[in-house]
Amino acid sequence: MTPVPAPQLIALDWWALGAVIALSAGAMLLLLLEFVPAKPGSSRAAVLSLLTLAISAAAVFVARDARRSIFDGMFVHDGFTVFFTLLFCAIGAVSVLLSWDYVRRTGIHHAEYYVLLLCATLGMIVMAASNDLITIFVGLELMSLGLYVLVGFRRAHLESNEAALKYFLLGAFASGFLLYGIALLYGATGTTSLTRMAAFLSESPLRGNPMFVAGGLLLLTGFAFKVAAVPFHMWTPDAYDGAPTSVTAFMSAGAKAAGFAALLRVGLTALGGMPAEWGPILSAIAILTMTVGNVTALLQTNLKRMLAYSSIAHAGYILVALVAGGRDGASAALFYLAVYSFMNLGAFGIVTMLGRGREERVLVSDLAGLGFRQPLVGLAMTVFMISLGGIPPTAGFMGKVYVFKVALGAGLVPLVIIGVLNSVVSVFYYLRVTVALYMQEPQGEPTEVSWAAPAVVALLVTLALTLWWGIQAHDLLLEAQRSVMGLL
Amino acid sequence: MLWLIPALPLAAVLLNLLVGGRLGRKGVGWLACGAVGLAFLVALRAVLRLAALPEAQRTVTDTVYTWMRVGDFSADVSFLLDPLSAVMALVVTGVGFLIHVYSTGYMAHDASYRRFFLYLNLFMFAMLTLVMADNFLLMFVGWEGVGLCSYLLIGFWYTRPSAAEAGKKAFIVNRIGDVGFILGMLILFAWGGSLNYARLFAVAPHVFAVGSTVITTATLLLFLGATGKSAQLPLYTWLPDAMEGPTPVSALIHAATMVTAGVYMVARTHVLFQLAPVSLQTVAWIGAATAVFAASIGLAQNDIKRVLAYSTVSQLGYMFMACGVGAFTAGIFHLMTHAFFKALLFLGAGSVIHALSDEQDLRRMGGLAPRLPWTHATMLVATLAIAGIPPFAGFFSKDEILSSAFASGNTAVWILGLAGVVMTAFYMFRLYILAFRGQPRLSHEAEHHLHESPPSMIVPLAVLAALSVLGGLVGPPMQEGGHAFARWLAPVFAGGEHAAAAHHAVPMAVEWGLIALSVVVALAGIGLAFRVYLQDPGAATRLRERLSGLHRTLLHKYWVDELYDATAVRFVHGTARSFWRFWDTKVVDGAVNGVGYVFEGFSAVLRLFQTGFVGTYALFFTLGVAALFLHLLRH
Amino acid sequence: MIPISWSLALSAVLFVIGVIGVLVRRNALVIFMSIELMLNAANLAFVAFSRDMQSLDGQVFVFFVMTVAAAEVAVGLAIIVNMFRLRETVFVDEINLLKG
Amino acid sequence: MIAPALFAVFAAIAVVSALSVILQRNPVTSALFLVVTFCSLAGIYLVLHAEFIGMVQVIVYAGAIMVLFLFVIMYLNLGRDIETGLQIALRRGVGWLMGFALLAAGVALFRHPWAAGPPAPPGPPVGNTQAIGLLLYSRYLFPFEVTSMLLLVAMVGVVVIARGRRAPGPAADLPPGAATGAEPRGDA
Repeated sequence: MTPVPAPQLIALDWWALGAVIALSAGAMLLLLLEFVPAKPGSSRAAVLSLLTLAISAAAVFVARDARRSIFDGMFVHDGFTVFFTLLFCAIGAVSVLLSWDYVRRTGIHHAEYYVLLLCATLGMIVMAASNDLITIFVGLELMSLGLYVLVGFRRAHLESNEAALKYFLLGAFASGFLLYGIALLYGATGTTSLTRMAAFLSESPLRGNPMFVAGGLLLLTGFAFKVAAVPFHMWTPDAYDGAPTSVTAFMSAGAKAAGFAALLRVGLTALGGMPAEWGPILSAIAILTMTVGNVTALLQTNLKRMLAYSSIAHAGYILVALVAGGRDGASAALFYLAVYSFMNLGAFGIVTMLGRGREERVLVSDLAGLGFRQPLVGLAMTVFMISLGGIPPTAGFMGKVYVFKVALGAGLVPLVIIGVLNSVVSVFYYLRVTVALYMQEPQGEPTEVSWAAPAVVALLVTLALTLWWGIQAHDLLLEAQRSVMGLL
Repeated sequence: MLWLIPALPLAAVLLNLLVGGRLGRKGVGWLACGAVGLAFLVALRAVLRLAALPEAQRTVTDTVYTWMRVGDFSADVSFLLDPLSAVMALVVTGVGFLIHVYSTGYMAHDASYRRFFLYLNLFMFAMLTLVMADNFLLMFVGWEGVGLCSYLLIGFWYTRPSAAEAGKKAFIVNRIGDVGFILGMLILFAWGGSLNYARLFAVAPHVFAVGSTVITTATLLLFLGATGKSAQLPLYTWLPDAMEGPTPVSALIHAATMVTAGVYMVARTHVLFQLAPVSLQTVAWIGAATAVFAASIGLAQNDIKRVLAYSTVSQLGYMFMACGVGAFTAGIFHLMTHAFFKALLFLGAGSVIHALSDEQDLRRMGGLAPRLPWTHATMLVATLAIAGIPPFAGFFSKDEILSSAFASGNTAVWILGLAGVVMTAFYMFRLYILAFRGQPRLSHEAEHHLHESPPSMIVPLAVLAALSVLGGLVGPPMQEGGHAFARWLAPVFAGGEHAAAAHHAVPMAVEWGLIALSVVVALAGIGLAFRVYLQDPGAATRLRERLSGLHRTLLHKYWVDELYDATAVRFVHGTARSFWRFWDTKVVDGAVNGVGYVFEGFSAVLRLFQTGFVGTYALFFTLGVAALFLHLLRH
Repeated sequence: MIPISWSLALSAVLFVIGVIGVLVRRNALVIFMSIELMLNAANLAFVAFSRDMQSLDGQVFVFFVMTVAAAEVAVGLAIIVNMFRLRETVFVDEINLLKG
Repeated sequence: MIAPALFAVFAAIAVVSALSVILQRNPVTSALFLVVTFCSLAGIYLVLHAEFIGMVQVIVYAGAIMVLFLFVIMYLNLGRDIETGLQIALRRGVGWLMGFALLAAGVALFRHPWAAGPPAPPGPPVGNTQAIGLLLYSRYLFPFEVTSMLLLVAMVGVVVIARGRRAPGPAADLPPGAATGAEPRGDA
């Protein structure tokens, strides 16, 4: 029995763990505060959530240059962690702002909503910040459980419940595969720690060892489910469609980023870049994901479903970066994820604002003529659509340029060509939204917009970032590269 | 200070967005025109400074900032002023300014006045970015930007279903072209390692062997992009439909500037095209074919703007023809003169339409000359210019293209070009006669409201008319060492202009012969038009009946009449119509729609998989896992 | 000493039985039970490896999996109960409002 | 010699009862067979010298989780599943086929030579509860703490989703019937 030393934390570690501590504490505080009745319609929970997320981000930001491996690598604090923690906090904050009014008007204004949102964010951070498969698994489950409940939060609502059931059953099913994959990897390498796995592999590369390869593949399957890659994507449209729209916004950005974060960390740290066997597999998945996502989106009339398929397609573009592999590929993926998160949050954010009171308007045709009646909504939606379609001068364009550039550098010309064709196809359905906004007259009752200050703030922030990163992408790119370089 | 040129219209856009509501109509108009006018002045100053530099150093770049830098790859927002982009910048800002001024009058009564100038300024920004970019990526930004603005402006009167439909068509066709552009760009980057013009062109001769598959593919793909933007076969159909937009838009975007972007791109990348003879041949043939084809369709159109639209397609064909035979200077020269006279034609047509309370059908015009004296005079100048009558601007540039084609040995291309000249002269004078001469065929209401346009519209017409007369004088033929315009562009096309060398290989006498021939051909077209449309068109039929029993010497005349009845009237009209009806509306539209249907079909099939049942989803998940394992087993 | 291949084989068989259960059953509760079966198969593999390598990490992992499974079961059953309340059914092939 | 025999017996029981779980029409029977599977797995854990896990398996899985399952089945008062009809037969066929395909792929894959992890250090088998406890509170402290949040989420989640039919306070959600009508669906 080798004695294991008790973990020793230095002061810096507390800063590094700040996000985790703050989010846990914030979630519990929110629950405890339920004992103190608030005024009806109080924004206490939302404000506290924002505060918690701000503190989390600040703590990690303070320690952004530190490189620490805490609890024997169960929690690592490196550039990668900092990047994703800040991203998740931002996603969480924007989601809180979008939820602020939405949860009230749809009748799900409970403190638990924010508790779950904070916990899911915590799960994402844990997924991105760990060098051990155990912690990654626990983080993933923490995120997933939170999301299952959030998706089904409108519990008297048939669609919401149906979405939760589908997401839950398939999510648990996928977890089974993921877990079996981890078991096989553990069997092949004797450890669940990514760094030790890397050390073991450098001594005895397990090329062709069925246990190792199969384990890796099953692991990939599990993460592919979370990022909604074809053919593990089928839950996505239904879950996104049925969930409360603010939750859809949150999960479409956060869960995908978290899935990719874990995949990247496992790939880069443990497997020393993506293993060679994965190349063709990832390529095939990337091609399928882009194509199926974009083509299926073409005929969608429901905005949420359309954006769901679009989010599948975007996972495909990010997979192209992963196929390219190496640090360049990883930094392209990080860059794209950040860009994607905000433009997608913005697009879903607008959907949260459509309709008054309990009424929700989610059809593309509901946008008819809205561009003139509500110029801000029209302008913002147009920018998000242009960006999602990868048209300059928006962030989405820069994301695609960088991903394709990296892929070309890795000699993946066919993959890039398919990617380009796909992004051209995608413009057609993004454009339909713009056409509806500016070139159609509403049939029947025109859509009202529920204006609320927090949602407008969220909209402006996402809009500004989408434009800013389209014009000045360099800083974010440097940040993404630095994050990948500092991988512990 | 180069960045100021595109930045000025952009600033106007932002100001319009922010405070446009408080400025009122007049303020918005002043803002829009002022920004573009100022941009013109800045561009002029920059070009004068450029001209002061020694010839070899006439390249100024202005890097605003770095967009992204990854290792050896860098994308800069960086502007380039060399003789080529100088010409483009001056044309775009100059003609753009005039059209802005004209629009203040033309759109005066439109409810969406502010939105119109917003789009128009945004277009100027994008177009200037396109022509002044110093790398492909930034050019692509402008390329997409002008496409977006074009789309917005075609659908400007979106309540008309035809306008929305036309916008959609333009968009789809342009996206097909864009695929080519993007893929071409990717290939250039993958092999050439850079998207910066200077760097790429410097390494190109070392990286790409002459005639190699890579460079041929890349240039053909780029050319596909150009055919989309510049409305060449087979991607031209969107342009005639684009006439749904307001007329100043047709003048600015769909005649003078945006549609020439493809020509500019080919000229800009001439270094690459010259490495790919097959691509150059393709460019020449597509250009020549489009020139004739579109002209023939133009013969039978009755909508004044559609005639001009097909004429634009045809003239763009000439520019590509020039590039294809290696005479890039001639192509850019024609681009410039065309910008003057075609903008003038559209603005004149707009003035007519404006005067007739939105009547666009040539059959309901006629006899307008005395009623609209200014419009008539300027239109006549433009018509003479496009027909290629000396000393109007179009003559010089078109003649240079034709003699370059002849000199390059592409006789077939040259003959096609000549055929285009006669048709151009014919249909343009048909338009002129039907609109301005003969008996008025106006509706009562149009007659009642008939008025000459306000000065804000007439002044730009007059300026453009002056340019259409004088613009060609910068490039008279047969100058020792090339004419002034060629000398100006020489630093850009230096070493590449093999046609220029060939040009002088043609003896002086042949040169004169060619000039005479093209003028005679143009005059023949004009004469035919007067004959058919002004002197009673029924004459042909009656003459034939009367002559049937006459002297054998008259048979020859009969034969001529019959010929012209069969060819010029029935045959040409018939062919043009069937071309338009069948090819245009069935084949090309069908193909465009077909692509859409195929994808929608796929989409419908894929949606079937999304059954909504958890069982199905789990099954596909498992199938995915099984497929992955099968893949493993194969290794 | 049990050969590792025995345990692995058993674990694989149990895992596949679980997968089949998910694919063939229409009762959400039974599907869920099948998923539990898959998790247990993975647990068995962990324990077997742990035994084989004389390392406790695998067993600790199983401990975590059990905790996670317990949490998952609670949430999953809540969702299923809620579904039954809303629609009076637990059959997954009777719920497809969301599709296409 | 006794260990392999025990393993074989437990394995046989586990496989048979697992098959019964997915073959039985009555969910209660399925659940009970699942308990049997879990218990035989616990036996196998004991054979593999994982005493702690074996005990936890019985207490947590067989004891807590399955009781929850049974409770829900009883609460919902479910009868036998009706599993007839072409569609269900088809699905069953495809499902079994997929399962066997997966198994066959696994078998084929593992016929290659393979090594399970680093060679075991010599010594007595490890696996006592004390050692696991030490590990949990040292090396695995962080995931252990995160798990506590996981349990918190589960508790909150269950309360949110399954609390009484009566919706709380002014923020009442719509009744089920009205909810479907109120929301226009594009893909109808």
